[in-house]
Amino acid sequence: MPTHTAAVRQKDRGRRTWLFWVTVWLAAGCGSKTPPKQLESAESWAATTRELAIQRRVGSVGRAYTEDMLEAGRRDVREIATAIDLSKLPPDARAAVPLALARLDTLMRQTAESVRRGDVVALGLDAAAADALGDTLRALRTKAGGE
Amino acid sequence: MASVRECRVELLLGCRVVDVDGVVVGRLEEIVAELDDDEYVVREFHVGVFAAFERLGGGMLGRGLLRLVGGKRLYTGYVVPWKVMDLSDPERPRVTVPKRELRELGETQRSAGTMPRGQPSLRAAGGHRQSANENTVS
Amino acid sequence: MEFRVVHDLLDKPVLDDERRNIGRVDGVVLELRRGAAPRVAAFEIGGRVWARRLGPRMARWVEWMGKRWPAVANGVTRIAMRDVRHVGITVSVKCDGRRLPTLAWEQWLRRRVIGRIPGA
Amino acid sequence: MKRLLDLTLGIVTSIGGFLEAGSIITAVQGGAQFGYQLLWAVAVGTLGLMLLVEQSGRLAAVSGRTVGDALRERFGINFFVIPLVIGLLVSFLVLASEIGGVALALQMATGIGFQWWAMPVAFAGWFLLWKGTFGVVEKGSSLLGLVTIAFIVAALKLHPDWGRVGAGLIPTLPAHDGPRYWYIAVSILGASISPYLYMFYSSGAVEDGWGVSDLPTNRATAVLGMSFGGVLSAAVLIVAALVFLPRGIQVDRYEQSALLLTPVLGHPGFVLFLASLGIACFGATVEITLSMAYLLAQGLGWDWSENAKPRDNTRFSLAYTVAILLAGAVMAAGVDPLRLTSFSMMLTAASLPVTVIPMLVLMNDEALVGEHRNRWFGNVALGALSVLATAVLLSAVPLQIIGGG
Repeated sequence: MPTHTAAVRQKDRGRRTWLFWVTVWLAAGCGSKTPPKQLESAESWAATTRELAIQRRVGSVGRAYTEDMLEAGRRDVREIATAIDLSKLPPDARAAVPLALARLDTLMRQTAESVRRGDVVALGLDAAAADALGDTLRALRTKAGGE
Repeated sequence: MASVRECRVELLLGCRVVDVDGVVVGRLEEIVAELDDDEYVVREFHVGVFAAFERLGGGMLGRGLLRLVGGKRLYTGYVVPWKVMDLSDPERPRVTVPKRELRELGETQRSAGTMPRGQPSLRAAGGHRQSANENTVS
Repeated sequence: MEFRVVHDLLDKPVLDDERRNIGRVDGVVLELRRGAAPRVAAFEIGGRVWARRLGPRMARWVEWMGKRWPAVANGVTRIAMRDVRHVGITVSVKCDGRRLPTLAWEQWLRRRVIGRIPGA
Repeated sequence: MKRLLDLTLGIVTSIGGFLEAGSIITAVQGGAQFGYQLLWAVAVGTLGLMLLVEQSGRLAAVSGRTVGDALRERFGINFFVIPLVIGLLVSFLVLASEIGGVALALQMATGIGFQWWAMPVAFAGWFLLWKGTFGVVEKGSSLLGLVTIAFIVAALKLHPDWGRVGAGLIPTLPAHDGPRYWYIAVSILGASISPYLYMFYSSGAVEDGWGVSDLPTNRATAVLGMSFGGVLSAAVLIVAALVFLPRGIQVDRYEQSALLLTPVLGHPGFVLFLASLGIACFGATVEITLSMAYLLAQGLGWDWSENAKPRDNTRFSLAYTVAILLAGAVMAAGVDPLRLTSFSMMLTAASLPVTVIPMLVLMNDEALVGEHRNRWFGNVALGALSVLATAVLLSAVPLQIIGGG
């Protein structure tokens, strides 16, 4: 290619635009989410907890896996609890949302303990509790404006 | 042969070629040589978008598309005989005659020769493209 | 025989006497002669040659690499057109690739790195 | 007889090689959130891949040139650096996510964190490349990959409503979460049409010394192999639609997907999922690593062959060694595998135009493919794919912003 200065300058500009888009793209990965989305994710964790309890109860999934999964889930739930923007929620859900998230965190810890103890009865109860909590979270999400 | 100077094809490629009046002819895309007495001697230079397409072996489809998209403007290429190509400044190749005196590269000549199509095994044939009848001054 | 420098030569793989891949035609040298048609004199292989095609910045970078690691960023191999045996989908040349600078770093790597890993 | 055996082996290879980290996770996400609605994306991706595999195989069989060779030879290095750099970058990220997939399967099986597995996995892949031949790598990892048929078994056991499955093959607009829908659709396309696959395939055709007489085998492998592969992907999506969607489980963590088969198959389902994930990703790890080394070696004119001893192709061997170990190091640093996988699938989708559009030129070049060049059907299909690829590229950035994460 010819090496005229104009061409080089144009190439430089091209590179800068390109870098800009890559940065935007990378930054987008850490973009913020809306409260209904966050509640949906919490709801999915409640459902996962329920499923893990049921499957662990009959020995379908490994113990280490179940514990790891619950641990990872708790981390996600706590992250949601700190990141959620309460001011974007309707007034009657503002108190209920942090409470439900805290209960989910506790339930997941409890389930992990049941797994560690190998307590089949407790796991059944945990599954039922997770089911109920999932319903609560769904109701809250509807209130917050999710479909 | 008083002086011998070198010029690099890969850097020449894609350079804008102007004619004697400074009118842009196009970008340099291909150099045609001929084996003459054990030496590869340059005969002509092909300039312009069409020449680029020819180099890429664009085929019927490419030629059709090019005509469709760019019309006459894109569908041009010029043959510059070595005698009128001035490469004294390799970054700014110059043609020593006006653009209108250059022969156009294109379909008219293409159809003049019949092209052997589709050799059964190109690998066996050594793969040399048999296109000697395309746009050549022989 | 007609021969199109860009279509038939530039960027084609180069094979030596024993069909060893010795690189690609990274550049072609024309010899301009006063009063006679230019002649395709030789072609060149080497990182420095193709780097120059990608622009001055790339060329400087490869130059710098060459100064730092002479064994890795090798010199330029120039092969005269009279040593070319045949030009087709590949370019075969009359020479022993192992003696060319382009393969120097392949050999350097063999001695210094790859050859030392068990199982090579 | 031998031909029939080769053909069967070729098809089995492509079935086994089809599923990998990206196609599993994107299909699971799609099914979990949108039911059967995204099946069309799997179908389009499979057809696109079939087209590209057939054409790159034909190019290799007729001209003896791989896609990488032809790109450099026809377009020159100034163009070639674009697919080279983009291809290496994208492949590297995909490679890291495949290593992540194997490492996660091992984590779920043992409870030891995936970061600890990344380097051993990379090393195992490297060892296979160092010692093995092309046949071992291709056929070995793919035969084992047949374990992924478990997904088809699970899908059949769930008795899906075939009418609704069929309806999913027709693209429709989503009722909710538009950006997310398109984001997953594009990711599925990226996961199915992986450039590394057809680069690898054409290099394999050259390694095996294919000629014009292998063209029927090539066509059959492309059509049958890729459609079976597509059916596997579709099975994953269907199972996710029947298991995860009604339970309200979304896949925010890679590990959640391991619950996919247990409700249907019980404990064996868990084991089969881990085995499928591990084996499929390991096969992909080895193939991507090779395809990166192939691309580099072909473009710069180094000697390349997986069948030769490493000391005879030192630069080639060095290239794959560096690639796989570096990618292992990325995972060992603890990058989130799900994020990386989604991101690299999106990037793959966005990178499609740089390899798809040039194929239009290559497959019409008489000097390369002679009488075997594309007919109108191949050109129209490839043209449509190029338009689709360009649309995907243009939508990738906005989609990553509003639909990603």
